[in-house]
Amino acid sequence: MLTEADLSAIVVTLKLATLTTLILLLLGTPLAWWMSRTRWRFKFLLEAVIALPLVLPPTVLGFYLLVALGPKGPVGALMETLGARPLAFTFTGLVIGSVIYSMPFVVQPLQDAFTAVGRRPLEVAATLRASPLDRFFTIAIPLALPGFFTASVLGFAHTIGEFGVVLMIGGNIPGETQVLSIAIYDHVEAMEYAHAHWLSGVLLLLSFFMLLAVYALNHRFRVLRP
Amino acid sequence: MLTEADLSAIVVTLKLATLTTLILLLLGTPLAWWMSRTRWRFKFLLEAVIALPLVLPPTVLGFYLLVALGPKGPVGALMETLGARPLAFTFTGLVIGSVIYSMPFVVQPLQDAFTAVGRRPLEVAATLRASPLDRFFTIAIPLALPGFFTASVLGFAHTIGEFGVVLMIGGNIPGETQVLSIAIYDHVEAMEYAHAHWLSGVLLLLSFFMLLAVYALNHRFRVLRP
Amino acid sequence: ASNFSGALTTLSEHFEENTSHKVTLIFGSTGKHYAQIKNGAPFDAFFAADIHRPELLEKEDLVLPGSRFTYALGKVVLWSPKKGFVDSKARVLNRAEFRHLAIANPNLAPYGKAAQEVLEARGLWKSLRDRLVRGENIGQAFQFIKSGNAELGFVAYAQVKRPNQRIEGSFWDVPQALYTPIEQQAVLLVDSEVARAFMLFVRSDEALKIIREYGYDIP
Amino acid sequence: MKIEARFRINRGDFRLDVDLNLPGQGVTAILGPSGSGKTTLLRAIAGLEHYPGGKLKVGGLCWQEGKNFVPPHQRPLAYVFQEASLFAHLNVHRNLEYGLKRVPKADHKVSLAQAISLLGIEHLLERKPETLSGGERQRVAIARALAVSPQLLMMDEPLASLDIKLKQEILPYIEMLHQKLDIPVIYVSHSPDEVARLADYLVLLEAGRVVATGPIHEILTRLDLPLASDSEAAAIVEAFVSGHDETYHLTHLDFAGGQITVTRNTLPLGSPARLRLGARDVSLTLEHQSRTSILNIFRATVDGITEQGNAQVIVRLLAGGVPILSRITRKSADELGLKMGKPVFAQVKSVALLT
Amino acid sequence: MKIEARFRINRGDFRLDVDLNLPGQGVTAILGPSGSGKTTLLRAIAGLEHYPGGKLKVGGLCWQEGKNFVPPHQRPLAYVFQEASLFAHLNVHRNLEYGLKRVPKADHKVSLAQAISLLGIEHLLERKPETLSGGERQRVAIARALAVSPQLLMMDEPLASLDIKLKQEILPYIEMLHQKLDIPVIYVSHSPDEVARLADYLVLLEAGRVVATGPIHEILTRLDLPLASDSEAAAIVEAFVSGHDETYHLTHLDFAGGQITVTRNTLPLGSPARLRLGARDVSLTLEHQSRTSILNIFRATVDGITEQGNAQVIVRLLAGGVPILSRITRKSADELGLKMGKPVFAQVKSVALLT
Ligand SMILES: Nc1ncnc2c1ncn2[C@@H]1O[C@H](COP(=O)(O)OP(=O)(O)OP(=O)(O)O)[C@@H](O)[C@H]1O
Ligand SMILES: Nc1ncnc2c1ncn2[C@@H]1O[C@H](COP(=O)(O)OP(=O)(O)OP(=O)(O)O)[C@@H](O)[C@H]1O
Ligand SMILES: [Mg+2]
Ligand SMILES: [Mg+2]
Repeated sequence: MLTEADLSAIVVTLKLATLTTLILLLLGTPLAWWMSRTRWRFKFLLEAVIALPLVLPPTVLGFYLLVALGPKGPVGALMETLGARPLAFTFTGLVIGSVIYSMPFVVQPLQDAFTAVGRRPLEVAATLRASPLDRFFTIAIPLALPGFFTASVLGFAHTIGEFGVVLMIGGNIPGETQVLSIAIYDHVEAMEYAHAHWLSGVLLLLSFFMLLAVYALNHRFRVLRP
Repeated sequence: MLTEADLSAIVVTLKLATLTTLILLLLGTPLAWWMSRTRWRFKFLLEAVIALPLVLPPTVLGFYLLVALGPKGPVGALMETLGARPLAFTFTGLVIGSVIYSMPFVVQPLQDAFTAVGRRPLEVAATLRASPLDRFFTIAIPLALPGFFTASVLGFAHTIGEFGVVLMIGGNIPGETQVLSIAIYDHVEAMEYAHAHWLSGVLLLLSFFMLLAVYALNHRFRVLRP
Repeated sequence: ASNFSGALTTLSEHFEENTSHKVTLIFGSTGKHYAQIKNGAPFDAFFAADIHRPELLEKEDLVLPGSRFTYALGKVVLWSPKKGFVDSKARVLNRAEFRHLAIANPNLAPYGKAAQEVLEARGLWKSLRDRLVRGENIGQAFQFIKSGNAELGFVAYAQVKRPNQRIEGSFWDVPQALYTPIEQQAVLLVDSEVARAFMLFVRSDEALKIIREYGYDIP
Repeated sequence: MKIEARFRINRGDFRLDVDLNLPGQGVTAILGPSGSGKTTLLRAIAGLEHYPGGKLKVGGLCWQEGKNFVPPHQRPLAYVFQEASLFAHLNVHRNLEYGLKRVPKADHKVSLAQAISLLGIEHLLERKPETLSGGERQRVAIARALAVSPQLLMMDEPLASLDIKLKQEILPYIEMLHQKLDIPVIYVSHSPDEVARLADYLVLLEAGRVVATGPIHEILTRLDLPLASDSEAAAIVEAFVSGHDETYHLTHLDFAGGQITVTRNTLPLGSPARLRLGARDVSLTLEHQSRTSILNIFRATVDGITEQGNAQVIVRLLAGGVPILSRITRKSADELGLKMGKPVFAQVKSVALLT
Repeated sequence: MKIEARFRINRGDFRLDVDLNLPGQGVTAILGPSGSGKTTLLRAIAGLEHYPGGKLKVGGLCWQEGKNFVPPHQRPLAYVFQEASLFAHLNVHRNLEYGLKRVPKADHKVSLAQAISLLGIEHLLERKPETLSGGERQRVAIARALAVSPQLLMMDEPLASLDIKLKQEILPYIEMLHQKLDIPVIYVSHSPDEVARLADYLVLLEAGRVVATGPIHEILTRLDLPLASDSEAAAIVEAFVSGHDETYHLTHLDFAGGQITVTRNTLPLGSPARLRLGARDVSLTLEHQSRTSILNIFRATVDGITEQGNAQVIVRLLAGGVPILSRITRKSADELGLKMGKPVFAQVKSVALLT
């Protein structure tokens, strides 16, 4: 029922969403942590900048990224001088675009969760010999788990549904940058509605079960507060 | 510098984003509250359903909404029997589409924030004669303010940048359903890059200052935890 | 051009059968592809929905000189899925007994431009303005109508005419005189054997027959 | 007015099973070791948790029975929680007002200003809770609870984090509450000291079961209960003012067994008063001694003796029929030849006036 | 070993200004009313807050001076917080292990099993903190702090929410800690009682300033300090075991002023011991009395008298040069004709052995 192209789109999509989410968590966690602790006066500037990519229509953001990553753009030119492959129309390029686009969905919930942890548990851990890094991993992160969960779900789902940026800087190349969302879009555009419905159904079911699993799991890890 | 069409697109965009955010907060708050309190076994099913619209590419979601709202779709048919105007290509339709699409960005952070409030403050309020509704408004909401803030920023910014759904069910009617994101997109597609840059710049600046104001304000309202 | 996707798919299938070469088709809007090609997209050939973009690329030295040619002429129809709604003179336009008329965005899509010209020619462009709903491309205009949200609209003949099938509903075959011909042009972007072969194939009699079956005129 | 409470509560391994009949006035203390179910009981009474099958009647009104369950905010009570419970988003003043604003003006009996000054928190009104010290937080919580003019005041170890001086200022106020305003108080405490000072009625809890319950003066002097063996064991004696000594600033009080002298107070002649006689403050002699700093000496007969450890005994005495306790060494008991019915002189070093 | 601490801290209106020299062994108690800066001082010592300009040396090591600031996790201390502080995501057992796992095996001196059984929390090990009662939480927090085998133990009112019985079990263990393991303890308390029982050294704090500091037996009996007027005022007396009375299960101890008899203990003959003599337990007579339940009677001379209120006086006595306190009524003082240098007999009703 699923064509080879569909299958490869599914694989690319899952790869992209997983990788993007992981990178977002890796980048977003220290950033959110720092923002939840700092008393830096101009923090709000940074917060606004992080939220900014959100307001651009994805295709337009994609366009600017394309220009930036293209051989004439600043990043592309830099890559060229370094002798690296240009990033546009590559999977790597997609990942970069998705990361930028989904950043606020990950950073904001994490920052809120870290703020809700409060100072006390970390102070207690400090008096129990835990170094800052140690208490970050053994106290702050476990207590902020609900935030990580929200961040991952929003980041992952948003990347799966993401479309404009990916279409623009990915170039819709099957097996490399054609993701499921674009494949469905193509079918709709080509008026192959049956195929589009079918693919949407697959995507929805797949996502639904993944979300189910994640949410069911999540209930185990919620920390109760009195 | 801004054409009349641009201005009207800005107005429609702000109206749409504001209205969508308000509706989302109105709907999302009780929903998130209920989900943060209930011990219903199948809550995770509902949670997954709410997050689901996220994974569909916006244009495809828009397509399905279009079908649903059309005279042959369930919603459209219902509207017809009720003698109401069909919703496609109307501002109201846009709002509905945006609300569905941005729902998880609002519900998830709110639910996390409500969970973090814990039971204790509400119990205390109950012994101080506050009815459930009273303590919801005077205790739960103020203590969950950071979550409201995150929810509003994500919901608002996401609606501003939103594009696929709006394009699909809006029909790009100037003054009614043409939003800024579509206007910029059109300029890019039409290779009117200068105009696109200019509009993007306006959108970014506008959003940046709004975000700045909101973030700066937010610092006043954060509740400190020991 | 996404409107040509059905025809192009069939073409490439025939080509692959004949030559055992593999063709990868990437559909998208002409504007997007133009931007991508300018920024280094790894495409071999470009089938646009208009003349404008291929010409621009030629000016910018991004195409193989002399490879530009018109592969199909688009035809515009005014279509409604309702039987008898559109008659052969399209009087429905003047009676204006509809809420929404779907067209493609005239700024972006040649079919939209053509629709505008038709309406202008009939002196209705101003009066119908409030009822126009505009799709990003001709595909969306078609979806507006197909889903019943717009009662009728200007679409590509290729969209309503499927090979070996009758057209559903009612339509007005817009006289060519009312709009500038929609020339769809293609260019080669790299000098490759296979790409050349494909371009040659597209111009073969076998291909032209297919293109015609999909509802296009041929140059 | 009376409080009837019957609860069967299971939480994990712990099981609370109580059937209580508490007086509807005065201070009822709930005393029990850590984990014995004191907080659980209080929460059930406040309605913070709904345990089906429970029954609760307060002053004729039914708060819980069968399907009937009055939600906590409709129960006219106040609750001082065991742990910090200020609203983090409100400053002290708005914390204090929170309950006050929700009570009809007609029901206001306790003045907020008075509560504030009593608890010494005037200078904290504009502060946010996170800047307060532990004791300051608790004081604000007490004032906030008082401000709702409750018809039943419940306090879960409210004074644990306060210093003695503050305690001594707050305790009389709590007593006053139930005396002047007739507000019954349910008071959880670990401290037999505090309890003896404050309570009229006592519930002894252990591992979820009621070990003893009754008026405080009965419970305190029962040799079969752990209270009499406590290092802070004491007897409560009801007396009345029989005279004041202006020179030495003393007040004499008479009870059935004799006279007791305490620091001068302002009670009018003839008014009733409660006295606390600590077991370790009562020594026994066979003869009436003079030339001693001990002012309070009266006759008593031995009514019971129980050993406390190997070295000490608790002697229950009757002085004019009133039970009092004395803790002395077994050696002294032997030397004095104490036995049931033997007449002795009780010397009381210090007496606390409770009223 | 010594602890030198100098801090100047401003927080809003509050100002803490201390310059302390604390002994590096034994228990140092910090006593002061609510809001006097006790917690602030402890947090500064633990390094939980970095107040620039402060100076802190512990046992020769510099923890803070100028730019030098050792972060809290590198200070070999343990801290029992004033308020609940268990990790909500870990069960009791993993809470207890948390610090333990982070201390090198070689430094383990306190056995976790022992701490667990002492605090009576064996049955709670698998539980999550939110299911514990207030006292249970605090006990787990104490055990967790002990388990890191600290070189300095800081406790912020750790026993406030515990009942007397538990307190009496835990206190000796804390004493043992500093005696056997030579772990100095800094102990914040409101309770002069607890302090007298536990502390060797005392810091009296008031509104952010040190009112008095010194060895406990000196501070407690100074008539110019508020402690001597406290209702729990007491003197600490150093004595040594001079004999055991097997029949009555008693132990006799000699000090410079005479003999004191307490409940039998297991101390060998000749070993030193500390005794607590509560001011209200000491009565005065002019003649040596017999046929009394009071065993401890010895000669003393009046060394000072100060009034407490209108009715009572605090008499400072010297018994063989050792200062002790007696609280009696002004009337008795007059009747006995007490004045500086007058010889009297001190009768001590009950004595607590602290060692
Ligand atoms: N941010 C602040 N602004 C103003 N005052 C503050 C701030 N933080 C603390 N204080 C004050 O500092 C004083 C000392 O607080 P600290 O917690 O050290 O008291 P404490 O002696 O531990 O009292 P308690 O016995 O009640 O716990 C308190 O009066 C408190 O109100
Ligand atoms: N969810 C639970 N699972 C198992 N045991 C529980 C649970 N919740 C409470 N308990 C137990 O119930 C008992 C009673 O708790 P409660 O809080 O009423 O004690 P308490 O008398 O107030 O003690 P404290 O003086 O320490 O505050 C405790 O032993 C506690 O461990
Ligand atoms: Mg409790
Ligand atoms: Mg404190």
